[in-house]
Amino acid sequence: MSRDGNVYPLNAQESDNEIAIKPKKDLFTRGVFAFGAVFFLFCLYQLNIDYSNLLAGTVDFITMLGEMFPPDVSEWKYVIPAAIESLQVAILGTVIAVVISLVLAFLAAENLAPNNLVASIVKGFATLMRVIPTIIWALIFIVAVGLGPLPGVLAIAVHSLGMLIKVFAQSVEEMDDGKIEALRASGANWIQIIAQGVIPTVVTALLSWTILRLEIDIGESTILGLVGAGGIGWELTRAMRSYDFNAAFFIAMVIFVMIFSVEMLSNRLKLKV
Amino acid sequence: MNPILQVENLKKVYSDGTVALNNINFEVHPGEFIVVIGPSGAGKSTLLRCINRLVEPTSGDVVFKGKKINKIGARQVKQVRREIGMVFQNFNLIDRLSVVNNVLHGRLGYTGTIKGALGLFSKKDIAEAEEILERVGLSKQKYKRADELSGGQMQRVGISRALAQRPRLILADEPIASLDPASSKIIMDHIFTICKEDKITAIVNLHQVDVAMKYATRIIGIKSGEVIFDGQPSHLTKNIIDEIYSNAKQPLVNAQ
Amino acid sequence: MNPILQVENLKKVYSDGTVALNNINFEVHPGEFIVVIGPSGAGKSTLLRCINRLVEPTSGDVVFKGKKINKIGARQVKQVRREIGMVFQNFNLIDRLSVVNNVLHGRLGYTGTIKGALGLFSKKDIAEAEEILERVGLSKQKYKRADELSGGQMQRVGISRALAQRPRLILADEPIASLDPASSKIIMDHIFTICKEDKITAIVNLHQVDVAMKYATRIIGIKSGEVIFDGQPSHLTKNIIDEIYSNAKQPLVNAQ
Amino acid sequence: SGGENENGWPEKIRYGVLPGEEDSELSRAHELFVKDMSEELGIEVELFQGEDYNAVIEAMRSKKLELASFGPFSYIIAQERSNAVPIAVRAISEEDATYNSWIVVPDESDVQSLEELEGKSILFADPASTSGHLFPRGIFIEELGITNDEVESYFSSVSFSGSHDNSILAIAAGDADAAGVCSTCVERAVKGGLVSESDFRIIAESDPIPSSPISYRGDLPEDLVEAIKEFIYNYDNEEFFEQAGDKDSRYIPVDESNYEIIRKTAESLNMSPEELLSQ
Amino acid sequence: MNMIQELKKRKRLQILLLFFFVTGLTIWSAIGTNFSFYEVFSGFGLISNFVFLDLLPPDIAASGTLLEAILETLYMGFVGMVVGALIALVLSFLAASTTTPHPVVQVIVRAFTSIMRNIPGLIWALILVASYGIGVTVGTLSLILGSVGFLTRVFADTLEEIDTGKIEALHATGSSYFQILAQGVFPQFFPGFIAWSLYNLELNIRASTIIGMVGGGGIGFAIQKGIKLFQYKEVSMAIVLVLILILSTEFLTSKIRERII
Ligand SMILES: Nc1ncnc2c1ncn2[C@@H]1O[C@H](COP(=O)(O)OP(=O)(O)OP(=O)(O)O)[C@@H](O)[C@H]1O
Ligand SMILES: Nc1ncnc2c1ncn2[C@@H]1O[C@H](COP(=O)(O)OP(=O)(O)OP(=O)(O)O)[C@@H](O)[C@H]1O
Ligand SMILES: [Mg+2]
Ligand SMILES: [Mg+2]
Repeated sequence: MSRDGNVYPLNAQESDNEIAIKPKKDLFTRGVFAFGAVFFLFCLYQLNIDYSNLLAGTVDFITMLGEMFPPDVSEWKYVIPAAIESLQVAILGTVIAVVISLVLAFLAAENLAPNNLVASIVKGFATLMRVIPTIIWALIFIVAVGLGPLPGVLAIAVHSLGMLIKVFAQSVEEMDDGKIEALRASGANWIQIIAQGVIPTVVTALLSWTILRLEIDIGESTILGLVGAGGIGWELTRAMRSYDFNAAFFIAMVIFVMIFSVEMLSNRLKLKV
Repeated sequence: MNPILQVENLKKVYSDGTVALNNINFEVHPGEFIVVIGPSGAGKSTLLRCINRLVEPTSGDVVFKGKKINKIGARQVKQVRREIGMVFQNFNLIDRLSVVNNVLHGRLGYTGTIKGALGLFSKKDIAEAEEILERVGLSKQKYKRADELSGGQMQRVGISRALAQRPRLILADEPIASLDPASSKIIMDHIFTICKEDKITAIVNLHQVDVAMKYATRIIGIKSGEVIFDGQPSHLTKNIIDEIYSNAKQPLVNAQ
Repeated sequence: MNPILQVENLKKVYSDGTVALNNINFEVHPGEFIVVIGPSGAGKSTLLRCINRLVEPTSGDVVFKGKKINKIGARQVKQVRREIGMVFQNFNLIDRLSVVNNVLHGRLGYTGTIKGALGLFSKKDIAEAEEILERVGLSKQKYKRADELSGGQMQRVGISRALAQRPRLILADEPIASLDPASSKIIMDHIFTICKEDKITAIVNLHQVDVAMKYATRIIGIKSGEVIFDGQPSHLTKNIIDEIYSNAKQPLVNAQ
Repeated sequence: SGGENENGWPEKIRYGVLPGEEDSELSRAHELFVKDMSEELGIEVELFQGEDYNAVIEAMRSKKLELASFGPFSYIIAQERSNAVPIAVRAISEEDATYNSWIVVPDESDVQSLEELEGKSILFADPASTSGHLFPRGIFIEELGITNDEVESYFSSVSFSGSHDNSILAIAAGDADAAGVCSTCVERAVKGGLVSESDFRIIAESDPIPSSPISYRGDLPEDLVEAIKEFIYNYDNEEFFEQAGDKDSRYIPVDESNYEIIRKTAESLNMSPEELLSQ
Repeated sequence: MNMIQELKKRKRLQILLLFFFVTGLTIWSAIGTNFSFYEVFSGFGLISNFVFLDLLPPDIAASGTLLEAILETLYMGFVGMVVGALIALVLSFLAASTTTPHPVVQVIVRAFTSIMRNIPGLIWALILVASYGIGVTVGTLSLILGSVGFLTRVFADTLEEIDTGKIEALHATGSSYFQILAQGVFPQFFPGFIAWSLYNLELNIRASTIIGMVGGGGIGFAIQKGIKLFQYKEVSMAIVLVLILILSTEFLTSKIRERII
């Protein structure tokens, strides 16, 4: 406890004469990268891609995009309501998924789950939801409620649930445990800790995941048209099947605008929150 | 006067085999201001956490107001916890909520689940929280978001949250380790004065021996999970300090 | 002796209209150890940043080694910058790189673009970086990742990086504000001793008046963007300090 | 929704439309059809259009659909799985109520006959396509005298392109040696400018394939079925038929027996509904 | 004091408005899609019939032929990820506000990748088939397009979150633009680069279950063939295989992430 004002002697602390061991170059990282490169080449070999076709195809691809120009808007009377229906399917599906995953995600997060078993079970459930393709979900729900937009909503909700539980739980797990502990120390119970401590802390993350998911769901709902769920997907197929590429381009643009405006909205919200 | 807290043969072995505490015994009487010192890894944090059961003791007893709290159920643990305020090194405030809301978190243990979850605190609680904020000089900041404050102000909110619990005991785990000297002084003064005025017992972990000497009514020195000094500051000789911190980097005093 | 740095009528208005600096004039002579003090928002950081053009001055001149550096092109700015080392409050190390690699960043200004980008530094540079690390007592840590160090150690790396530039001038913006008292002392001692030994001129922003008094050969007091004191530490009276910090919470000295 | 009204009829008729592969395009005309039907029968008719026949078959099976238009092969599956009964096909005349499968090769190919395809690559549309898989495969079995299991080894590769369009595009680009496609689809692709007639040659043609039938669910009340039939057989809204492809076409009655050939072909390929659904 | 409360009130009003807006949207969508709890819950019996009688149990005998398909899916997904990540790496530096050479470049790249991302994979696949013919090329290309779209965005976001203080520190040493990118930006960006790329692999594997039929091959083709021919038990076997593949990539990638980051 030297309280005097003397300048602290340099070099005194820590620089024992021990020599720093130069760590082996990070073998793990290198190994992973080397393996990745080899595996990549192996995959290419297995896929047996016809490279000669690649250039000609790209030319075709660009000409085709060119031919789609200008968009043919004459079918807007059908396209716009169909787009709105797809949008509604996506919104409702996402909302349902968000509500349910807001409960389940807290059971899946390791720092909040009653125990690790519960967390693993909920996470496993979420993975299963994600792995089953939306088309299969749609089929399952068509059996239950018939054709129309409703099975589309349910299929999207269930599929989104799989992703949202996972990412919500991840956001919660990334949270500083000290904050949870502080509320625990004041005698708050599980629900209070979540509502007053966890949600305010992760709300931005939850919001941006939700919006990202909404973007994905708009894309998914356009595909679901094909299974009789209506919406803009059917319009797109119709245009493609009649080789009406200009109309198809218009429809693709409508889809793009829908998703892009959600993305813009999310950028605005991120600034606000 | 009965002791408010008794720690008897307390032992904590973490799941990885680390013996963090070994055979700790002491009694705390109402009104004491105890500072726990010891090198990094000595077990100071573990000791505080065992007292409010954020960490489950391996063996031994913790007796709070005459009740063995290491044998009680989850429900009762919450009741005990709300009588013990805790102050953290990293403040652990909820950033996006207002200052007064953070203080009101101290009332969650006394509020119904739903009301608490929705943040519907009673008028009385709110008035009290504002009073506490006034006491620590933060009236002007009460509607600010917690993350808009400086470190020293955040810690004052942390103290206010603990006070909102109307605690009998305050545990503070290195409350000034993240603060600059100026704020450190303000914080220590606040903790000390409030505990004295409100007759709250305090156990404070500190790294700085000089600060400990200034405030403590009693100092407990821990090393490698064992108490190796327990007495008045005046009895803490340079030799004992050296022993506590030997084989460990000595906490150096400020650059004055 | 010619001044190494002249600041003439320096003014900085930020794009939102904040006048951060207003009519600043001073000269710095080789070997001086200047500490700039002033309340939060006074313009201390802005002043340092104007000197190495991290911030573009609005008007007035900054003359470094006889050359007006506020009138030169991007290429020459880089050449001036590599002669001016800078130390930051938050250390600003690249976490995932090794300590020695961080120090070598100080040599980037002298290294070709490609070599520098790939981190291919010359043997000589590496040897020198290791020497500097030895000087600040970090030889053992040189291959560690920067984020594995304690705050005090990180700042020593920050100083080493600045030294690797073989600077004529070191600018330090509150180098100890994020550190505990013990580390603070070590850091200030290092900066002071090295500047003295290597005859490097230093301008250091500090909040702590007591620390300023201890090290400075000259103190500049800034308030609301204007110099209101410039002289030897012994001339800095309590009245002047009060004036500098009036209408601002006075930084309280440590709790001793 | 599954409720019934006083005379035992369902509250509404739900009609699922799948575009048959021989249909010219996905048409909006069905909205008109549904409107007229609703007026005629005095009962709400709801339209669902899609491309996935699994969805329609499963919906009919769980009694979420009363009427549906299937492709020929999906009809025989629906008959087995969903108790579907055919009513009518849209055509100008009875002879016109069919289409064909073609085996096509690239124009510049040397191949002139089916025999020359031995050891070459062959492309089908998708596994469940009547004219893009079942019938072309049937042609090989019949004409080349090989068994179903020998088809895979007879050619160097047998693959599926996903659609008739993809198949004909692949032939035009010379990516495959031969493909089985539906006649109407190719004609449509030529008309749409996707490929030109000079890109490919036809080297074989299948027996006529009956067109896609409108079917009802077998457990509907008899009087309702009669009313539906009555409406469909007499339906003559020219606007509808023009939009649907040909203003001279009408709905012509069909029954199960018309699809015997599909059933037989499927059986010879081990793809009979019984076999597929028995797993 | 008053102003603060005023601000607080306005903020509260904003949140309330947002809440009503979202609720309104939801109700509007529920009406538009004929949502009914009754139908959903009354359908559970039918669902369980379908799931337990038709889908389950998975047809283990089919796993042999499916194995080849799932490997092909893995190959396509991996190639899509690697090529996509490399392209996105370049594009993201142009698209992030912190590293872009010029704001105009930033806007163009962002718009360009937004088109790639926001047009569903199935549509890409249709256009690609028309240009490249059928085969794995198309499947791989459409995965690459999707990966570029997704990764450019998340990479750019990661780049924008980088601590600018550290960049400033390198500026202060007199470093040049490329030196700063390589020595200051990249090390900070690296963990995000690895983590997102690995996550993209998982996305690609799942995406290829959809694009299979349009000439893409892989497990997607097997799934769609199974559905069309009502071999539902084979489909569920395929899904089990996808599940296994995804779980093992998840496991592997989390190990890699832990070690590298
Ligand atoms: N969750 C845990 N699991 C395993 N070991 C732990 C855990 N928490 C702490 N320890 C170990 O227990 C010992 C005591 O730790 P503790 O945090 O109580 O020390 P401390 O005195 O508070 O140190 P510091 O001054 O660094 O905060 C240390 O060796 C520590 O590594
Ligand atoms: N980029 C900026 N844009 C607008 N105003 C700024 C900017 N940076 C600083 N300022 C303002 O300029 C004034 C001087 O700021 P500066 O950071 O130089 O003060 P300081 O003395 O370093 O304060 P501190 O002790 O808090 O670091 C302050 O009012 C500050 O709000
Ligand atoms: Mg501790
Ligand atoms: Mg500053």
